[in-house]
Amino acid sequence: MDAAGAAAGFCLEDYEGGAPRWCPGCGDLAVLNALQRYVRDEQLPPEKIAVISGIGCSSRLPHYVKAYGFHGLHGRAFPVACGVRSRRPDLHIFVATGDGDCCAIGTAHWIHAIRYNMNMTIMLLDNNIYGLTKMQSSPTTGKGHYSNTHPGGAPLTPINPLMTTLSITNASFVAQTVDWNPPHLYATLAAAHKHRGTSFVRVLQRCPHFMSGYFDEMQKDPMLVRLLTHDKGIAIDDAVKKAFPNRAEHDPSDLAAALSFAGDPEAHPVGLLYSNEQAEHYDDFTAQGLGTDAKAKVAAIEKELDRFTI
Amino acid sequence: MDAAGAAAGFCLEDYEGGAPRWCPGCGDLAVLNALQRYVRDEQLPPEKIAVISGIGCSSRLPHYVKAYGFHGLHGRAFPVACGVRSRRPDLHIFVATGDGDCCAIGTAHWIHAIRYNMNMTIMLLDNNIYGLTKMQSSPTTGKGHYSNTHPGGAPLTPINPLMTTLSITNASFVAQTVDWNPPHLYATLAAAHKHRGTSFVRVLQRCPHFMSGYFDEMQKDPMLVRLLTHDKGIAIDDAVKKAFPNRAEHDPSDLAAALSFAGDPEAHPVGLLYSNEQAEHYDDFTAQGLGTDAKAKVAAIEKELDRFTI
Amino acid sequence: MPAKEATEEGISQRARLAQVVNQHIVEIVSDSGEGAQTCGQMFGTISAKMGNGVWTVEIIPAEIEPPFRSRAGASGNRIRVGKGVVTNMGDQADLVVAFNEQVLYSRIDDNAIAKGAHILLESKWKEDRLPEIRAAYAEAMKDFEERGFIVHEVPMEEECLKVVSDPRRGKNMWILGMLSAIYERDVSLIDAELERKFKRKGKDVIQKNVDLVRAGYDWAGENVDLRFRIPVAPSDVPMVVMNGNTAVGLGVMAAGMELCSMYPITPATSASHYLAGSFQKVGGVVHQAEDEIAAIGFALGASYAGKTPVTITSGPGLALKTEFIGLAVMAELPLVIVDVQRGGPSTGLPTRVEQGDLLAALFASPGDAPKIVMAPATIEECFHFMVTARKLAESFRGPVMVLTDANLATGQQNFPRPEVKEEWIAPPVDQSPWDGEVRPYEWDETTGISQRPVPGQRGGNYVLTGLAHDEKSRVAYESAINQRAMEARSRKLAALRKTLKTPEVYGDEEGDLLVVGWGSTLGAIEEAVDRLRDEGQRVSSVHLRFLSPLEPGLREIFSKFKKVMTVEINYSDDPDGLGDARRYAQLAWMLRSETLVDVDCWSRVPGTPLAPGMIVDAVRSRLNAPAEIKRSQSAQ
Amino acid sequence: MPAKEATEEGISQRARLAQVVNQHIVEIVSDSGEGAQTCGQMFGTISAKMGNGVWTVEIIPAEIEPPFRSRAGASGNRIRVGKGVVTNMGDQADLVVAFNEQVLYSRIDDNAIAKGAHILLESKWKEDRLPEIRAAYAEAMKDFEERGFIVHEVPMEEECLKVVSDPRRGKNMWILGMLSAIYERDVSLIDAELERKFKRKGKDVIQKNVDLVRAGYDWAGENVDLRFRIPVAPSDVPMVVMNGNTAVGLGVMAAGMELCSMYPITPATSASHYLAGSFQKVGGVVHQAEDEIAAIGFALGASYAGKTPVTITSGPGLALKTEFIGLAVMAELPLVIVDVQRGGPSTGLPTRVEQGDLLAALFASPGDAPKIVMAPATIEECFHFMVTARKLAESFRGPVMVLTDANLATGQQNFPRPEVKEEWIAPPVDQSPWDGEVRPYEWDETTGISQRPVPGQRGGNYVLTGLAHDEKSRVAYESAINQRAMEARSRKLAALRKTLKTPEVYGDEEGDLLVVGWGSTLGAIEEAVDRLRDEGQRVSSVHLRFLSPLEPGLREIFSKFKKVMTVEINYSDDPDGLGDARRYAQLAWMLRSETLVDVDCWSRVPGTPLAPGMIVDAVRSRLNAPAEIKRSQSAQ
Ligand SMILES: Cc1ncc(C[n+]2csc(CCOP(=O)(O)OP(=O)(O)O)c2C)c(N)n1
Ligand SMILES: Cc1ncc(C[n+]2csc(CCOP(=O)(O)OP(=O)(O)O)c2C)c(N)n1
Ligand code: SF4
Ligand code: SF4
Ligand SMILES: [Mg+2]
Ligand SMILES: [Mg+2]
Repeated sequence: MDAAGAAAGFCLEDYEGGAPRWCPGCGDLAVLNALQRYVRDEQLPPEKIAVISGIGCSSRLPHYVKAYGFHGLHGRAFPVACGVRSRRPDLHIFVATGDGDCCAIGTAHWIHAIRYNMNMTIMLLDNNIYGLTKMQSSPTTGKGHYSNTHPGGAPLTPINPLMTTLSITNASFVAQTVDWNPPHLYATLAAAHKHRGTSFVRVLQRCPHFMSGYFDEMQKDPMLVRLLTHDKGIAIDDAVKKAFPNRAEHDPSDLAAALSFAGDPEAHPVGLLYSNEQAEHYDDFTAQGLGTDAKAKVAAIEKELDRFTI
Repeated sequence: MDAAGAAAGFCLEDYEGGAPRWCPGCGDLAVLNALQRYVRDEQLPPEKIAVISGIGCSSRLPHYVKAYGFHGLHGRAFPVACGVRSRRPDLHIFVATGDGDCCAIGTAHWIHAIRYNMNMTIMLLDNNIYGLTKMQSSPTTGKGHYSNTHPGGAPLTPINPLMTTLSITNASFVAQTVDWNPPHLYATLAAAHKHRGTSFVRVLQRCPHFMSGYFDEMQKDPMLVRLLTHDKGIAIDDAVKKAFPNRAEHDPSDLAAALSFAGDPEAHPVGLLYSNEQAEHYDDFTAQGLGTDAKAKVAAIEKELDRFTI
Repeated sequence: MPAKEATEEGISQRARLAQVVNQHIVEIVSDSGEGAQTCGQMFGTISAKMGNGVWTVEIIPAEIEPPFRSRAGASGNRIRVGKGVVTNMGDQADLVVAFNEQVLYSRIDDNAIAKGAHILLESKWKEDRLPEIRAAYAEAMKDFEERGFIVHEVPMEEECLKVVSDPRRGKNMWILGMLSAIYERDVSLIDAELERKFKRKGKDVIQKNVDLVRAGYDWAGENVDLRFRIPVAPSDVPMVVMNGNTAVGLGVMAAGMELCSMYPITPATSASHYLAGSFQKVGGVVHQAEDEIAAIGFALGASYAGKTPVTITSGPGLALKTEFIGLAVMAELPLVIVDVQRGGPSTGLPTRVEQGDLLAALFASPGDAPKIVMAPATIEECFHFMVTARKLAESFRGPVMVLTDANLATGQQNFPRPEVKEEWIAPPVDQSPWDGEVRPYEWDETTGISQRPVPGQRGGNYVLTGLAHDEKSRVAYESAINQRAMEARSRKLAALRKTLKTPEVYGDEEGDLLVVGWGSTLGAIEEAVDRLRDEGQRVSSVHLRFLSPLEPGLREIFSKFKKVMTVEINYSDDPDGLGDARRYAQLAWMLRSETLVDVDCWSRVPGTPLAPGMIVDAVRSRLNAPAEIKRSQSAQ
Repeated sequence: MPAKEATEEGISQRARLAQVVNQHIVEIVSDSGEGAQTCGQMFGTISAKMGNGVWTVEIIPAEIEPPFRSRAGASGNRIRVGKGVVTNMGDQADLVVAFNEQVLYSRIDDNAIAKGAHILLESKWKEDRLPEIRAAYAEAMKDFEERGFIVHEVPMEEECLKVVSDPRRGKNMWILGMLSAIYERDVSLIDAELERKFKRKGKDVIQKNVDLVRAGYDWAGENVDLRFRIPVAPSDVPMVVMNGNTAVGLGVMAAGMELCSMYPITPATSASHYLAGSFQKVGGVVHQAEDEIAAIGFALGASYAGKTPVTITSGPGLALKTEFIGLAVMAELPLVIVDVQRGGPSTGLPTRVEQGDLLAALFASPGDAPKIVMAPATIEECFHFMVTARKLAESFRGPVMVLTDANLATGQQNFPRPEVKEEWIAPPVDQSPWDGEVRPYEWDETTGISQRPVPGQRGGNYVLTGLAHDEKSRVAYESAINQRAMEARSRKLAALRKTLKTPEVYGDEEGDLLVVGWGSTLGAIEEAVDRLRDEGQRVSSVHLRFLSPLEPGLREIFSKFKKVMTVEINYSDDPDGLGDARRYAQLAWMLRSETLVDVDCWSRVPGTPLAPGMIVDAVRSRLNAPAEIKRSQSAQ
């Protein structure tokens, strides 16, 4: 694929920003790579890409993509992305967020961004911890797990971002993948980008620095992960199939089944849980009147002024 | 019941604060009345009651209850209530919030309060509109409905607060009732208060001032409402039964069924959707060490200081 | 039509009695929902049409539907009508129409009614079926007399019933008619207004209202002896009349902005309501966000993408936007923020006026976050400042705060119709290739200004960040880079200040006392100055529109006066007894630092606009105060 | 043991060479994760134990795991060791241990190393298998020489390999041993420290570390000719050593607070980490909220319920708490807010020091929101101010802001062990019946103070609200009530101010120049004043702990100096060329307004603490500056 991409115009380097400054082995790197390869394969013009993030290790991602980027405030990537989208239907918007960024401080915006269903791809890099601030519990940290804010162990069972996302009216694309399976990661991002609306992709992401070995069990015991397959789902090849022997056929238009896979305590679902092309797009509302020229505007304002003229 | 209550000590008047200043016919009044009757019937000492709210018409409720009250900031009733609870297991906490207060600006706290599952009763007075600020759309306003911010009609299908609440790990009590059926309202508040943990009660609440006739159809066409019945559910008498001819038996420990009732586009569920006594209580964590006396504290601090003494 | 003839005759007869006044203040108060507000607004509009200056103030109850016949429930309008331009709400009312005696008490409590004022009071309560109401009415009548009001009992309901069956829905129009007779208003103008207002509701509704107006007019023609004539001077340029929130909304459109991203909050929301209804016609959209943080975040997203937006809010909402405002300064994102100030702190007095957010506007964001802060002083300026604000936000690349307040927001005034210019409209987003040589923060050495690439511009890509960064927007931790970047952002204010003019002094350029004001108090302050000068006092005033940077030359101006004091609608300790512990009003505090002049202040937080008379009294008492003991001091 | 004997002999020989110095600055820098920080901290601790004053500063890389051998990656510690009390990080380092030459460059870039400093450099790179590394090393060696450093090549890894198999996990202890020889530290103290530190990890780990320390000590004994002797003066009172965040955490406990409600943010979080580990032992709990708004809301809930809590944050978090802080002022809820200031604006420099939040602390909340703001100047004060803050929050019934900064937060210093008193501990929540006669906001006429009922107190029930309210906490819209309530809240600051003492001048009470500072700069400023006075300059300083209300008597103090200037770690325009457009440093700006003295300022935002030498230079240049043209001016 690399060769093909290069021949067509933009090559991988055209999407490479500053040298990534993540720890060795950090799962964020896999996501960055998949994203760069995908946009190269799709030959998206770099100037038409906006990568938007909050604050966190994961939110450093825009700095490493050679494109327009917005590395904003902790928890606030979604409103910014929605605002960019509101008057710019021409841009490709990718959002990088962390489990603290999205599921703690960003909760309100997460819920509402899903509801708005504006065209963008959300990548939740969920390492189950606060990385950048050095190992505090996040809402997805496992119960009893040691952290700097909970040296006695996190007191609560983690929230389930998939279930909560699925529960939001207008959710239109909900998928899960893992950083340690690049082909599935790539295929998931591809499907997400091609979907019109807000695609929510949760990536289980390893943080070797603070959560060393945390996902080992999942990587070792294939029964802990369940690959969801369907011809309306994420495209998978044999290698992916082989990596996930525990598989289930799941029609992504079935919300009830999606909720039950998402909530299954036995196995983490990987694949497309839900997709709905019919969901409403708030960008249809916000893009109204785009391109009205100055003359037309002045004329309309004059009419408005007439209403107040005495 | 009134007579019995009065004989026992506290009478209704002992719970009556300032004269309610809601519009005539406002559904908030029914909730206030049910609450006052319930605490009177239970003979809860007024000084042991804390009624906490955000900002909105509905959030004026604490002013009308003669008890301790906290009429705080828009969207922020939940953290305040959790904070009160954190070190005061002895208080009875009731939270009054509106659909804007809870489901818009308060979204993050709503999600996390449900997760904390601290002992309190939440009353979401959902009139599907911003009342106090004069008729702007809320996240629960019906699609296409006229409002001052959406004179062309609200652009999106409303969110479903029941489904979203149900989707949160650790949700422990989720019910819905309507302001126009006082016995069911009362019974629901009673069950909610008796449940240990966070009880989330959504009250469909009429706002005659800005949403005149909005719930008429539901009131008229009995098929639009479905009463959930179960002996682990909300206690109902014959009058309630009669008012809701469309009924379904629903075991509140069945989350999947709860989700499907909550999401059913045909009929609004009324009754107890979900209850789980096993959910973890974050107040068990926050109340640690309560009552440690000054001597013990000083001794422990001295030990801490030893660690830094050179 | 005999009725009409009778009317005209009655009028012409009584017209001879008309007392000529330069201005009059009329209030109409009712229970909430009885329509006093509409009545008052229309009275203001037709007065403006006839060529009077007007200023209207809403009288808003605290609750949506307060109990009827209650002091807390007073709802209505105050209309000040004058010979020339009217710049403020004035002092006490000269004439009040009250739907019941209790709502009148609310105005009496607020000290809003002049001794000797004419009170036109609904008389039906006299014969109410409830004895307590009859008693309350009778008692009030006695009390009103003792207070020196001239009460005219008016059988409003009775008269309306002759025209319509439900008098609660028509009394206001009947009163409008009555007032038109008393003030010699041209009723045909009312017809036109009604035509326009009820166009959608159909002919019958229009006719019913016309009839009510006529009935009130006729009744007054025959039964009321009062006549006031306020000389008119029809304008030779087209005039508009509107409130400040509408002016802001229109200004947003005239600036060519295309997005208003907001969350509802009183008293700002009505600006968004206006925009929500009209913005689409000019290709714009209102986004109601899930909260204020999301509102400004969304706005900044649009700004980053090339469309400078506006976000409109009030105190509590501003507090929530604090963090994002810091980002807008740091990352240099153009944005217009309108803060319609209300009573604070915290939830405070949501519907009432205050000028309490000045220091928060300047300093709320942690770290050094220099930004432009402006305050329109009139409703007309509410419009024009939006056009300026968008331009400044873009040329100086950052947030511009525009501070209005509840007084401007809900007050109505007439002013010359703006001539909208095509060059006011923001140009389309530049999508031409970017000159790769130009760095995204290539700060000009002296002005700190740099050019901004916009997504879509090939070769312009950069990663915006709120972290400390260099000219390439690369995260940087080096001391020198941080110092340089902070300096660049600060320089922009100095650069703007260079372009600002020294403000003009109203009155003589030297004297005993200079009043300094900002924002909505302009009219009241200048009227107070006029009155004081008429008394022979050597008083002048100066009014600031730019608060950050401050307009230049203030020290010079101040040096020509024995005493300088600000007049503001915010809290300050009165001087007595507190010595150095005294806390100053917000502008006063800034000006002391800026000029090192011992600027005094008089400020109040009544929740109402300041009346010129209050200012006159305050200035007079400071003029008479013994020389200050505390003197300004320079280092030795 | 022959090894030990050899060591002692070596030492006694070389001890004769020891150079006696009053203070020395040592830096240890490595790639992140190599343990230079632990090494430095232990070196500081044992120095303190021996009776030296110490001040340690963390050298923190920007990333969690930056690339190795990179300038951005320098991680480590600076330890200033002195004869008496050491109050600040000092100027340039005298001796540096570097794990590679690249991290050293990071310190050179920061201008942190003195010309003539001794550099003890890991020599293994000389023979690295990668030619580019060998080249870089060789080049650096040449360069270091040119820069005037005295480089000692040390085969650290090689020597460690003699003791352990993985030298990356032991080099730091070996270096600690080496430094102990050079500075004549008592190695048995290290043993004790290791014992304590690795208690949980077991004997083997302890022994391995002991061996490494001994090996380094011995090696230096035989191979390094440097010996520095810093006279010790063991304290006769028990001493503690800790950083400011730990001191805050301990102070929270000593104040008897039971709840820390927080959201993680650098550089504040480590205070919560400390508390999370220790709070349960004193019956307290740390709540990690979903965001900063929830954190302060939760805290205020607990406060309302009778338990005054603390919330700890930094700039961006403070911005989010703005609205709730306004409520705490309005509803008079006791709360301690610690803001550990970092570089701003916006996300800024998260790990670095700044004093940029002063004006935000005072003015961020819209409306008039008077609150108490204090700033500890030492790590010891970080502890004690928490006790004071809780008391003030309760007696003055409102939020108390405590401003520390990244310098205090992560710096370590030794100070007398506090004697914790039972009366510091907050009493249990009062649950006795409430005297129904006392209103919940019965504001004292002169102090504005009122008594607060707490849920559970029979008869005390009231409904707290952020709306304007009367003494009964009833929502009120009347002008007079609003004015009165605002006055009451304002009076509390005046009342507190009356109890404050005039700050003491450091140095003579009159002179040519007075430096005014606040917060963490105390030590550096006073050291600079000492040096300037030693030069014969007539310079003094004064340091403020209370910023709101300001301590009294400043005008008096300032009047005795020809020039007054603040020294702050925040942004201000330098005076040159800007004229009146110059923007002042935050305290300077406040003091100008407060005193009307033409207070000048010198401030910088290097992201590092200010070194005394920088201050000396700045003051010197201001002393030499031509007389200011702009003079303070009084109104005529
Ligand atoms: C308003 C605000 N609060 C807190 C912080 C500090 N902070 C930065 S990143 C972060 C959490 C990071 O966790 P996560 O979102 O899971 O990202 P990760 O580093 O794990 O990728 C926090 C609390 C901040 N920068 N701004
Ligand atoms: C921070 C902040 N933003 C906005 C407001 C204005 N505000 C007050 S109540 C309200 C919405 C009320 O709607 P809801 O919560 O549904 O309550 P209701 O009045 O319908 O009962 C808003 C937007 C505010 N007080 N504070
Ligand atoms: S701390 Fe964890 S998440 Fe952050 S860069 Fe390192 S490995 Fe990745
Ligand atoms: S506006 Fe609606 S919700 Fe508010 S008090 Fe009136 S009826 Fe009730
Ligand atoms: Mg994370
Ligand atoms: Mg509502």
